[in-house]
Amino acid sequence: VEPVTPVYKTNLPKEEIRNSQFEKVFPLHYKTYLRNDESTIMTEYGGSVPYNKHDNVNPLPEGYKHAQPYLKNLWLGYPFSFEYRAARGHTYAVDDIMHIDRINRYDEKGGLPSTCYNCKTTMMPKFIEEHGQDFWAKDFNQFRQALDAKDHTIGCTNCHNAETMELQLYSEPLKAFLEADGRDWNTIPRNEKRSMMCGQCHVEYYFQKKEFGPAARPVFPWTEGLDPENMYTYYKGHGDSTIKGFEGQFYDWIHPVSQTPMLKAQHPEYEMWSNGAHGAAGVACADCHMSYKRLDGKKKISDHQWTSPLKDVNLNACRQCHTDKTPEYLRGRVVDTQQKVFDQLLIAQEISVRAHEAIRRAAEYAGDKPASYEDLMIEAREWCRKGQFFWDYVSAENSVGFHNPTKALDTLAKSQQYSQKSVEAAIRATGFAIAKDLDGDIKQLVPPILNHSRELMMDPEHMKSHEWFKYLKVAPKAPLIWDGQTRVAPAGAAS
Amino acid sequence: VEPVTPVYKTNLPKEEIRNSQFEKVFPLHYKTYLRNDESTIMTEYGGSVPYNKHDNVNPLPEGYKHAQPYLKNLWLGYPFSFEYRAARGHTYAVDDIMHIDRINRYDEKGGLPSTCYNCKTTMMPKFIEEHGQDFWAKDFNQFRQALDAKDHTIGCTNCHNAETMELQLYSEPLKAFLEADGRDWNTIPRNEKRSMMCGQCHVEYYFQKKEFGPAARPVFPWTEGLDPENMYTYYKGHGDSTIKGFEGQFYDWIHPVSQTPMLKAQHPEYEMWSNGAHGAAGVACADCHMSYKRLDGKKKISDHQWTSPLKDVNLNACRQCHTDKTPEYLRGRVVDTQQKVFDQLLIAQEISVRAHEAIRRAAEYAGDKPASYEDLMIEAREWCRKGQFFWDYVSAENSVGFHNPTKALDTLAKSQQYSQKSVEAAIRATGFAIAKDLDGDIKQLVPPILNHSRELMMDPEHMKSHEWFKYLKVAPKAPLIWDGQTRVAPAGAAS
Amino acid sequence: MSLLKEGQSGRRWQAVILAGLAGVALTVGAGLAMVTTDTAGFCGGCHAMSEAVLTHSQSVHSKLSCNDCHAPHNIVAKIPFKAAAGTRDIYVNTLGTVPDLIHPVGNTLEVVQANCVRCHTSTVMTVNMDNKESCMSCHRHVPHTPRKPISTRKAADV
Ligand code: HEC
Ligand code: HEC
Ligand code: HEC
Ligand code: HEC
Ligand code: HEC
Ligand code: HEC
Ligand code: HEC
Ligand code: HEC
Ligand code: HEC
Ligand code: HEC
Ligand code: HEC
Ligand code: HEC
Ligand code: HEC
Ligand code: HEC
Ligand SMILES: [Ca+2]
Ligand SMILES: [Ca+2]
Repeated sequence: VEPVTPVYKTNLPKEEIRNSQFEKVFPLHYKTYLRNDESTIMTEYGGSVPYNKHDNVNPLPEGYKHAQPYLKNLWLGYPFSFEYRAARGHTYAVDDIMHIDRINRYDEKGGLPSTCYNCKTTMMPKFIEEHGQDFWAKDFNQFRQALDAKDHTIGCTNCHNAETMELQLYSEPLKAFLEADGRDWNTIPRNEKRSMMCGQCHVEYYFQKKEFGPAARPVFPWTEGLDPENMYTYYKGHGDSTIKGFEGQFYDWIHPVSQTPMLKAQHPEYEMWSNGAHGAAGVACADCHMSYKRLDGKKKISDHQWTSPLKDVNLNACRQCHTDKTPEYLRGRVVDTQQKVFDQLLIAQEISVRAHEAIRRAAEYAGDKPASYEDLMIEAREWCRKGQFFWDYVSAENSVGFHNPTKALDTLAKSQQYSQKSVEAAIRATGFAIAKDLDGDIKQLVPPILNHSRELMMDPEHMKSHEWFKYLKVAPKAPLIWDGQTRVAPAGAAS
Repeated sequence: VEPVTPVYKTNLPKEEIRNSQFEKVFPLHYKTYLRNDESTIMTEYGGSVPYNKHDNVNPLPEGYKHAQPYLKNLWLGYPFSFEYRAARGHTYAVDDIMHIDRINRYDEKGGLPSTCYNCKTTMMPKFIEEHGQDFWAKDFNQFRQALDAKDHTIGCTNCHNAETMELQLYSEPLKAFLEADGRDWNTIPRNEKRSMMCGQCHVEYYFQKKEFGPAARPVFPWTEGLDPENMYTYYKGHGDSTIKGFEGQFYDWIHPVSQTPMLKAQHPEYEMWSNGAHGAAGVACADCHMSYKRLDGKKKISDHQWTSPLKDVNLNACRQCHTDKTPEYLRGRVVDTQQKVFDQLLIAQEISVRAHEAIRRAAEYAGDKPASYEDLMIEAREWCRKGQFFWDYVSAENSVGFHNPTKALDTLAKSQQYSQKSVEAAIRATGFAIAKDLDGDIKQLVPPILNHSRELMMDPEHMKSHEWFKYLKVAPKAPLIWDGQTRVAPAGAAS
Repeated sequence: MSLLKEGQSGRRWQAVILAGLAGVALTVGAGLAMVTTDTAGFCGGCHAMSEAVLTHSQSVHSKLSCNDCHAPHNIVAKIPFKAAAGTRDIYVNTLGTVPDLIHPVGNTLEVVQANCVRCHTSTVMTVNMDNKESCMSCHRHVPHTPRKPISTRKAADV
């Protein structure tokens, strides 16, 4: 016999999606839920301050010592190069997406599809009900004012049935995956559900191309498996590329410097965890991130503050299982692993930058070229794409390797090898002519881009501040239209 | 009730070192001890068949699918290039060292010091008693007939006091280290002793240079710490090198192809384990490799067959602690880790070969050289030395990473980076002239040396079979003098 | 960490005084009570003990009563031990704050360890039993299977 989660009768309507409505029914749970507002405590590698993840120069809250300086270089030409911050609590999800510079707030069109809403709000069932599968491809800005930043941010109904509080899927892409996989929610063991709730969002995804179904629908690239190699294989199909050597492949954007069709990995926590020491042993996300608390001193409830378990000095979450270990010991094990992973991450990142630079120089090389030049350039771009995706699988994952130390380190070693092969193929493509120019410290060769944003993109002076910016067009001046959910410029202000 | 620790009175004399004498006193233990003779069972990456560790071509018992083909290249000029096999049981230790081609059996002088005996026999106290600290530097062959292959192979008194069976150190280098570290054997907790018994031999060591104490005495390079970086720092001192750029550093031999002063790592099991998930948690070597058995159906005894715990289909050793897991699950976890580690090992190995080749070509380069040529060549050799040592730390360790998955993978990533830097420095030293020649598949550039031995070294034809052999001298023809412990040629037969 | 511990033991001391009478009544009342108060049924009557009861019921030792392990076997030592432990458990449960994580405290591990040895003497007397901190260093599953996924041993309280 296994313990069973209690079921409730909330007396709330089935369609209820406002978080506030659950406070009266579950005051204790709600109290822990509100603790997601905490956004100042840091741990060595994690924590809740939303600093800029590329800024290793400025102190908190703007930057942090363990930041990766080349993010803006690696994502150039893609919205992620404008702004990417460390995650904080679920209660900020709507607020943060409304302010993020990845979505264009200087234009009527945000430039990103409404797909983004899928993982930020309880509104999804309503959106889908109203717009059906056309919803995804609609412009993000169209719905800015459709939701309430607090009442509709990630909350109860993202995981629970409003009437009974049973665990329930709301996420369209996870539902679709399970269905295709022939799995029925009702027969999935409770222990797996305790992780799948998070697997609704903390996963790699992409926007579906219209050739394969509703345009811009979020899809999890999982049919080949959850490891980076599997996803890379998956992305060899499922696309509409007509680029020579990459026909039919999926890509998120073309890197303007190296003209490489790139992939962006996003928060593959579920995938990373799945075959690590804990995931394989059946230790669920909720075991560590929602461990039981007794708020009234008596009854256990699942802690609904989803944050780093290391914020707790006692590491109680861990010591439910590791009863024989001290908090200091356990913290030491985590940080030791993270340090190894982060150091390798920095190295992988640099080789990836070198790959783009090598391809750029090879593409611009005017001297004699070998007969195989075209093939070598395709090869260089393919390794560059692969090396960066493998780096990103670990970089975008939020545990800095702890969820799966061996997979993280193995993936980074591979990333380094692939990116190095890219550099070598590019050099080969010029008959070794550029070998010399490419040699040397990457920081000299390609300095990190420390500042970049949609606004700076409109500034011709800024656009002269880095060699790589010449592959971007200066954007036409435009006023800010959206400050979060508030329209600050009249309709039609943008050209 | 306090648990009562058994104490024994064996009625054997304190000086007893013959294994056979313990059979009557401990028949059950002796029975398990004799099982060390088992030498045919393999696991996926480990097991007890003493195949040639470079031979991935021939089937067992000569070779094995998971062998590293470049070992003879990487150790060229050093006895390890003649013969290096997978380890088997302790009962073979004397027999195997008597037959190994690392020691010259074609000359009165074995060419290696008697230091080797330190980890093969119970005879050491006697040897030291008779010869004092002069023992180490004496030639190995001088003692070939001094010991009995079975009665004096690794046995009871390597770990036990013959009168009381208390755990006891015999190993000179470990005693010396503990003393320098200010630790007293009697105050060391038993749990630590359960690993230190193995730490007497399953460790990295080197032959001391006479400037630092008795010549050829075995020393563990541990004063800076047990990680590869620490040992590398240690070896920057403690040597007598006069090579420019390496003054005062320790080296085991000079690689003839790249003229690099090299380090050889040997079986750092203790060091690898020490800060892994198990070692850090206090799980001792004996817990996994000597787990209790109940031979007479009731009482537990420590199993004295030291071998792979994976040979047991039930993985009982593991399941004393991981009771909730199936043998299949646990085996899967081990092999998954080992596969990742072994794949990275193969890659690190290849880059290391490329480094030697790059330095060779740079050294022979006749064209224009940059002003910094000499410095760059030193740099190339330093990275080559470091890259190969880091590779060897994992390669020579016998668990294929399982004893410490994160350290193993991290060390291999570093090895790859260092060796790559070596290649780059060598290329730089030629003003990039050799970049082109060095490009391409390493197997074409430098084929693996599949056959090599002291006997083949005497064969001028063989010595023409690989490009790299030209850096070795053909050895003068000489007859075999020693077949194990039997002299097969009269004294003076060798020139 | 240490601060917290102090706070807790402070409360416990209070507990012995405050709830002393109740405890004594419960634990040394009669011979019958002596047996009843050893059983899983009695211990499990308390909510805070439900996880331990559940995992115990799944273990090889399910036929044992809790106090076969958790109280000294020697009756002279057992009575005061039970009085103190029982009093504390009851006090904390009714008047105090049940901690998020219940850890063995005081001499619990020693008491349990002695009981292991008591039953299993013949199995263990041939090896060195001071080679680990306790039997549980190896027999980590005995009897509360702490490394099993939490959903197989815990749920929120209704
Ligand atoms: C064995 C415990 C454990 C499990 C199981 C686990 N995590 Fe974590 N998680 C951690 C630790 C420890 C960290 C690192 C926190 C830090 O560095 O401060 C972490 C970090 C994170 C972070 C980043 C938090 C931050 O502070 O930046 C996220 C997001 C996350 N985990 C989500 C998940 C998801 C989703 C799952 C399941 C698919 C999961 N975790 C499973 C222990 C766990
Ligand atoms: C499949 C689920 C999913 C989709 C689709 C998704 N996100 Fe997220 N998003 C997450 C998760 C999980 C996090 C927290 C982990 C992290 O930050 O890596 C997050 C974090 C964020 C953050 C805060 C940290 C940061 O990245 O700066 C912003 C802003 C954000 N997302 C914007 C977007 C936008 C814009 C889109 C659409 C292009 C989008 N999200 C699509 C799941 C998703
Ligand atoms: C991100 C997913 C998620 C969100 C959002 C969420 N929960 Fe939960 N909730 C869970 C999980 C997982 C469990 C554990 C279920 C189990 O173990 O069977 C749980 C359990 C519960 C329980 C059962 C008792 C307990 O404590 O385990 C209640 C009641 C509950 N949640 C209320 C709420 C309320 C109220 C909100 C909104 C304020 C909310 N939940 C938001 C994931 C979520
Ligand atoms: C509906 C989508 C969604 C679901 C479901 C979800 N998350 Fe999140 N999670 C997010 C987003 C988005 C953020 C980032 C919010 C931000 O930074 O504005 C986030 C942030 C986090 C953080 C970082 C908080 C911090 O303090 O730094 C953790 C940890 C986390 N989630 C864990 C979980 C766990 C565990 C589950 C399942 C029990 C889960 N999440 C379920 C979308 C989701
Ligand atoms: C529900 C049980 C459970 C929880 C909660 C849990 N662990 Fe574990 N932990 C395990 C299991 C199971 C293993 C695998 C080895 C084993 O079977 O003991 C493991 C292994 C480990 C290891 C060794 C493997 C590695 O990756 O290095 C570390 C370190 C570790 N856990 C730390 C933590 C920390 C830190 C936390 C809290 C953030 C935590 N654990 C939470 C059950 C758990
Ligand atoms: C947690 C269990 C565990 C501990 C502790 C442990 N080992 Fe191992 N050891 C293993 C496993 C598993 C293997 C891999 C065997 C295989 O691949 O077949 C192994 C392999 C080995 C091998 C190679 C055996 C072979 O078949 O090739 C040696 C030698 C060894 N260990 C010695 C040691 C020493 C010395 C220590 C302590 C310093 C130690 N081990 C600690 C489990 C352990
Ligand atoms: C500090 C202890 C130590 C010293 C000194 C030592 N060995 Fe070993 N030797 C070991 C251990 C431990 C193994 C088993 C693990 C392995 O094979 O890696 C081993 C294995 C061997 C083997 C069997 C496998 C193989 O390597 O082919 C031979 C032969 C051998 N040693 C010869 C020698 C010789 C010759 C010397 C002197 C140059 C020597 N040993 C010095 C500890 C030592
Ligand atoms: C390589 C080291 C080593 C060698 C060789 C060795 N032992 Fe042991 N022996 C140990 C260790 C470690 C223990 C466990 C001691 C403990 O836990 O306190 C042990 C324990 C014992 C015990 C105590 C009871 C038990 O089973 O734990 C006896 C008796 C014993 N060994 C006999 C022998 C005999 C007889 C031989 C020779 C045939 C021998 N040993 C060779 C390492 C060794
Ligand atoms: C006196 C030195 C010495 C000591 C002490 C020692 N070993 Fe060894 N061990 C060796 C040598 C040498 C070999 C290789 C013998 C051969 O291949 O001929 C070896 C081989 C092994 C093997 C490989 C056996 C196989 O089946 O492949 C294992 C496993 C092992 N030892 C474990 C241990 C453990 C565990 C301990 C401590 C309890 C220990 N050893 C103590 C020297 C030692
Ligand atoms: C160093 C590890 C270790 C320690 C400490 C240890 N044991 Fe064991 N124990 C084992 C192993 C391994 C076995 C399995 C022996 C077998 O079945 O061949 C075992 C077997 C047993 C068994 C028999 C199990 C069966 O299958 O029937 C009992 C009972 C037992 N131990 C009790 C104890 C007690 C009581 C203590 C503390 C005094 C203790 N053990 C300490 C490792 C340990
Ligand atoms: C004496 C106890 C003990 C023995 C014996 C033991 N383990 Fe462990 N194992 C642990 C501990 C302690 C951890 C660290 C995590 C934790 O605290 O649970 C661990 C962690 C692990 C992990 C997760 C960490 C990793 O490296 O991936 C695996 C897998 C594992 N053990 C497998 C094995 C196998 C296989 C064996 C037998 C060859 C074995 N263990 C023997 C106690 C033990
Ligand atoms: C076979 C011996 C044994 C029996 C029977 C037993 N326990 Fe335990 N108990 C232990 C051991 C051993 C520990 C310490 C576990 C540890 O170190 O993690 C413990 C710990 C505990 C703890 C502290 C919390 C924890 O999980 O560590 C509680 C509460 C507990 N037991 C209650 C009970 C109850 C109630 C019963 C009867 C239903 C019971 N025990 C039966 C051996 C036993
Ligand atoms: C009235 C409710 C109640 C009953 C009945 C009860 N317990 Fe407890 N027990 C608790 C509470 C509450 C705690 C937590 C105390 C703390 O940690 O401050 C606890 C803690 C424990 C602990 C961990 C602390 C320690 O002493 O090591 C053990 C073991 C334990 N109980 C065993 C038992 C056993 C055995 C019985 C039956 C004889 C029992 N309990 C009956 C409520 C109870
Ligand atoms: C009152 C007597 C008693 C006490 C106290 C006791 N045991 Fe047992 N134990 C038994 C009996 C009877 C069995 C056989 C159960 C069966 O096979 O049904 C057993 C079985 C075992 C086994 C083998 C079964 C398995 O799979 O693990 C181990 C190991 C063990 N006990 C360890 C311990 C440890 C450790 C303790 C202390 C924490 C302990 N025992 C306390 C009576 C006891
Ligand atoms: Ca993606
Ligand atoms: Ca060495």
